[in-house]
Amino acid sequence: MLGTGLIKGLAVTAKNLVGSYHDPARYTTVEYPEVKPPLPEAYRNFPFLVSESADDPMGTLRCVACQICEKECPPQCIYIEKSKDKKPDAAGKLQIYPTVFAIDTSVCMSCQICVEVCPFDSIKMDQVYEVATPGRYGDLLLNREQLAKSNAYYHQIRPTEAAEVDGRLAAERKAAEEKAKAAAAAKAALPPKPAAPSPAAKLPDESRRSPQGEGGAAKPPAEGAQP
Amino acid sequence: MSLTPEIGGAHVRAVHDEFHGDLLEVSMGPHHPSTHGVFRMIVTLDGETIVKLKPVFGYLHRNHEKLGENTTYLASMPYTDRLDYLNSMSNNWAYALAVEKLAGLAVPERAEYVRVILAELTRLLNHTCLAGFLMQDCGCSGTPLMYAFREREKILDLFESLSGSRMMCNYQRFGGCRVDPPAEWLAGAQRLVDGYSAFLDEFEALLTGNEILMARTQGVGRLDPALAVSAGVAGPMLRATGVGHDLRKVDGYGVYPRFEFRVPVGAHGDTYDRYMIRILEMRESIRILQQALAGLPGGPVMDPKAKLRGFRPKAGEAYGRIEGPKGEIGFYLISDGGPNPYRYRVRPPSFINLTILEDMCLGHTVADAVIILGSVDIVLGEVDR
Amino acid sequence: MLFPFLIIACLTLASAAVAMMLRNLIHSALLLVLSWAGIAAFYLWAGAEFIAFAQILVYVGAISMVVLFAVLLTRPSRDVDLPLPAPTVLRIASGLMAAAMVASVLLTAVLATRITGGRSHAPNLTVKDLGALLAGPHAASLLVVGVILTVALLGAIIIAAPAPAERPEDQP
Amino acid sequence: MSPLHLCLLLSSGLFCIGLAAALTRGNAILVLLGIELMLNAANLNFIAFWRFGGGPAATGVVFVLFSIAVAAAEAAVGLALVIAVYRHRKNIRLQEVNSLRG
Amino acid sequence: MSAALPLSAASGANALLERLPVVLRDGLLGYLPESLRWIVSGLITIAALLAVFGLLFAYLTLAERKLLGRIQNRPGPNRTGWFGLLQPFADAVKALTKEDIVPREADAVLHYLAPVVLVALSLMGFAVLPFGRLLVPVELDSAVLYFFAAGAATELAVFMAGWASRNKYSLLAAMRALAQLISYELPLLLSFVPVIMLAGTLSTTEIVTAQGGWTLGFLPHWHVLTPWGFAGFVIFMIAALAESNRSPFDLPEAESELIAGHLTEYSGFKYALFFMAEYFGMCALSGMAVTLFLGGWQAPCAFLEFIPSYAWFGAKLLALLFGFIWIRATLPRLRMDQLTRLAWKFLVPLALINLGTAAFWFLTAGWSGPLQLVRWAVAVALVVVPFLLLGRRLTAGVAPRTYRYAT
Repeated sequence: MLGTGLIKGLAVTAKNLVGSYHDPARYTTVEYPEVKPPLPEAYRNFPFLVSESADDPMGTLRCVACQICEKECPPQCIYIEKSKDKKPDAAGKLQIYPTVFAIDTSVCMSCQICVEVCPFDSIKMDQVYEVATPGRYGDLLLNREQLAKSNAYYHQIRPTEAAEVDGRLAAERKAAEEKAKAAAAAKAALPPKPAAPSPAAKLPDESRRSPQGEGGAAKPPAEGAQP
Repeated sequence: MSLTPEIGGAHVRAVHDEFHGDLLEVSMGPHHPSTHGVFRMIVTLDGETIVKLKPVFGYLHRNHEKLGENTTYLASMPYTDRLDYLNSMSNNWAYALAVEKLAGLAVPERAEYVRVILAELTRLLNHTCLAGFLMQDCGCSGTPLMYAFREREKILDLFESLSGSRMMCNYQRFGGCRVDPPAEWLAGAQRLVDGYSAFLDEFEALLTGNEILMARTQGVGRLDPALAVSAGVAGPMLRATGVGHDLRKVDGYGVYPRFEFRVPVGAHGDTYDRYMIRILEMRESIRILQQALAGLPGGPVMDPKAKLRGFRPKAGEAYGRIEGPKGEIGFYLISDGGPNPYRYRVRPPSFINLTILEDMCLGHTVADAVIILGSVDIVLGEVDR
Repeated sequence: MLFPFLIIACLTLASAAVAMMLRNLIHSALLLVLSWAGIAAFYLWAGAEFIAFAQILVYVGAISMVVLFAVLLTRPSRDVDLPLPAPTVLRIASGLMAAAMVASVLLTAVLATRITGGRSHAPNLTVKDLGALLAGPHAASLLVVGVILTVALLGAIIIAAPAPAERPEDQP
Repeated sequence: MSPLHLCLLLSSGLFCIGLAAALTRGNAILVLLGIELMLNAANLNFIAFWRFGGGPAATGVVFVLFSIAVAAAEAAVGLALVIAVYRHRKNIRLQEVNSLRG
Repeated sequence: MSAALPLSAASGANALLERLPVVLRDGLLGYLPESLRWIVSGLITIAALLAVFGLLFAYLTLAERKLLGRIQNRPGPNRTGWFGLLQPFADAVKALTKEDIVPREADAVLHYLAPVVLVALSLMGFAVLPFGRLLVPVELDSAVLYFFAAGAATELAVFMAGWASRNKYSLLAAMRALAQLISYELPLLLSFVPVIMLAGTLSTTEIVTAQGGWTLGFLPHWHVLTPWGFAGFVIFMIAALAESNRSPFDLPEAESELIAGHLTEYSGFKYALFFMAEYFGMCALSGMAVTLFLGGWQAPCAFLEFIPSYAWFGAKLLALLFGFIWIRATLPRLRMDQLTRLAWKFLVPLALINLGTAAFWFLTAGWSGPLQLVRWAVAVALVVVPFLLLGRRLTAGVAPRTYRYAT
């Protein structure tokens, strides 16, 4: 009969009209600036650089400027300059560090490929989303200082993933130490020679301070090429 | 004294035609509420009847294929998200399938199941959105669209909690999936799938039996099966014409042969059939999802042999295709052994489906053209690439 | 009493005159609608309420629509729109002359007539009275008018409808 | 001058405008509109005589009602003719529609 | 000015409330010299109408957005003021301060005149609506005819707007508006002819009085509660939807097809005027429907008569307006040819048959007892059977389908 379909439709809208007042499954609006929906742990937006310590972010960057992420980045928004000198990393091993590490967030598409290809767990995805700035170019080009965030922050935004990463790093470090010990033992068995690993390697991560790190932080970051 | 009525003016150019009287040429788009993006139809009207329709596209061209040839295999993956930005999971799969064929990678069983789950969720998402958009084009003041978006939001939340992004998922990898879906995610997916039939019932109660909708869509934009096949039309549009071609059955890629599902086909090939086929496909998708979620095996989701860095497949060519929500989405790759593909080519379903727009629109009115375009289901990101 | 009449008369005459002189057909039609509305206002002034509203309903509401529709449907194309042939000037002159002659005759007749025994108040004519008149003494005419309207409607549809073979589903 | 005189002047004015338009304008629609105007002028007279004349009957009003109805019919048929002619000749100038040859 | 009807069943307090608007007006007029009273009285009526319906318009826009929002499971405007109650005023400020753009090619005069004419015409209808027992702005002998004469002219303004914009979409919209008016004027007028036959008058007050009284004290004698009245009411409301360009008949401003139709080239305050006219037209037609079919200001039950009559009118008006919004939120739009077909092949024949049904109803008014049942059965059949037959013809070739599955 003509009209049954129309009446059925009207019934559905009436049901929704009433339902929106008492049924949270129907009324799904979140009034955003006042209420912020919880982010899932996997949520990703823009990368950041992990530093071991919040007090000395520049000195404790995990990044060793290997430039893999720069090569793999699909929109080519990462710009890295390697340091000429080396400084000890968290494990105490002397490493190259980035003097310039800049990400153009106006180009970055948060694809997470830099994170996946990084062999050092030094770049991770952030969860910021209120990132408006008044400037179109300069303000969106984040340099090393702006990108560096502490491991504690990483733990805060992604507890499970960060714990897993820390565990893996600790295991790697332990393995390296065992290896070093074994090597040292082997060396001790062989003709004596001064031991290569520095004693700093045994210090806990967070307490690590490096004069070179301080110096590195003082260096002004080079601004990337502007469009 | 000339008595010419000054009708029209500069904006209205009357085209005189000996047989059709005065024709009016209207440029619908690129900024028009119902062209689904920056798409333009140059329509020649006799009264309100379309006598000629010329689609103009390319406003969103982004050099997708050339980009793919100049970046590594992996770096193209996030770009495939942006082809058809509603269906990033399916696009990812099609591309991953092509690369896996090229490099001869195996995919663990669990990853195959996860891929099926995500692809079918994507199909639900796409068809739900399309139904909403189509109803909006019919003039439904936003209500069906809002209901569709309410459900779509739930699927997007699932995608976000799994892949980290709502639409640009970038989830599939060569040889598996990036993240293993945790148990609570699977429970959430199960809840969604269980509740989806109820939503579909309500959506159909709102509209499917609606006399106005049936009058608006039945017999409008009829597509001949022979023309559809010769034009390469695929997906729900092809099935609406009565051709039961579904790559999930034809190719049986992934683990689809293990699931029991049916392929609905239409008989008229008109807009109503295209709408209904999508609704029915959603119901079949729910069946597949139930089976896949129930039968999800354990194990890794990544082929241990697959590597991310320094990925160089051996020289050769491969074409990977899947049944995307909009039709056959395929990627054709030629490798010369380097880190980049030598040739990278997309078979975009909405672009190919769009090519027969004029054939469907001729003889119908402007109002029909809008819903015919809506029923083709295009995403301009994929059409223009 | 006379002041509203003068305003109505000026409005009606002016809009009718301008409407007939304009080149733009749409403007003509719209001004003519104004003139028709002025005539309706005259009816109101004269106390024929029902006729006034009928005038608006039929002329402003219906005939004007049909006229506008006809204007839009008969847009001449630019490329076949040739200038009018020469005899037109002669035609216009003779037409105006004829109109002027009729006008002079009418004016003389009106001005020369002496009117006696007019009433000063509008006769009270309710809709009920009018209905009684239509259904009583004028019932036959009412039927005839009904037939005329029906025939005219059918005729108009048949005349304006395109040949069925051409476009079967064309309906305005 | 009595009000009836004024009404009659108004109606003769309208009638002459309509006549002039019907005679001079070449466009069929305008000619039709001129004729409508003349009809209206006549209606105006009926009402004027009903209102200011001496007669007791309301025949004038009834006649105007019929006249309006007939005018509507006339407009419908006339404009239908115009459209038919236009469809045939792509033109509605009366000078050129002077033959029945089509 | 006002109908001097006896307040028969009204108690003292009721009479005071009932008379309050009139008492206020007369009190104000008492301070004025005799010569000015008639004009000030008119001005007060106009001001009151404008104030009431202006506010109603403002909050109707808000209510529409809120209801649409709730139907679509979202809150609707809720930022400006408490629950968004200041939203209409914010919108007004926005409309007033926006740039008024007139296209270079447009016919400037008509482009300007169209919204003004439209608002003026759409306001005219309110003059004859009986808002309450004592609240009738203008008593006219042929009020209903006046109302529809004023309403018929509005589409002319829509045409002016569409044509003057010199925009192709606007022009198409103008053509659609004309076709729509021509199609729906007829069923609209035919649908209430039985009401006029019954009341024997074109006066709105008398039509309302004709629907007074109750059977058993709670069954009102509204026309909508008779078979022919119900059919007439439905036809009237469908035609009213089309006349006020509301969904599902909003073809002239079909957003997904013609951008905004005749409004495409309007901005700022002129756009707001169109909006205003649409709502005024909606209110006026709903008010007329209340008057013709829903018993006007009559209370539904005898014991509810203590509530002032204008409150009942307002309540019925709001209920109908809610219906307009509800329908808008639900239904898709018709196509032009379907719209005309619906009018000519469905509504007009139905309205004509309804005339016969009404005639049968009047002729059998004397039947009682079991004959009363026969009377109802025949009248209902006379309404339902043509509806079913014509409906089947209208929806011929359109039906839900079943689908097969490929293996």
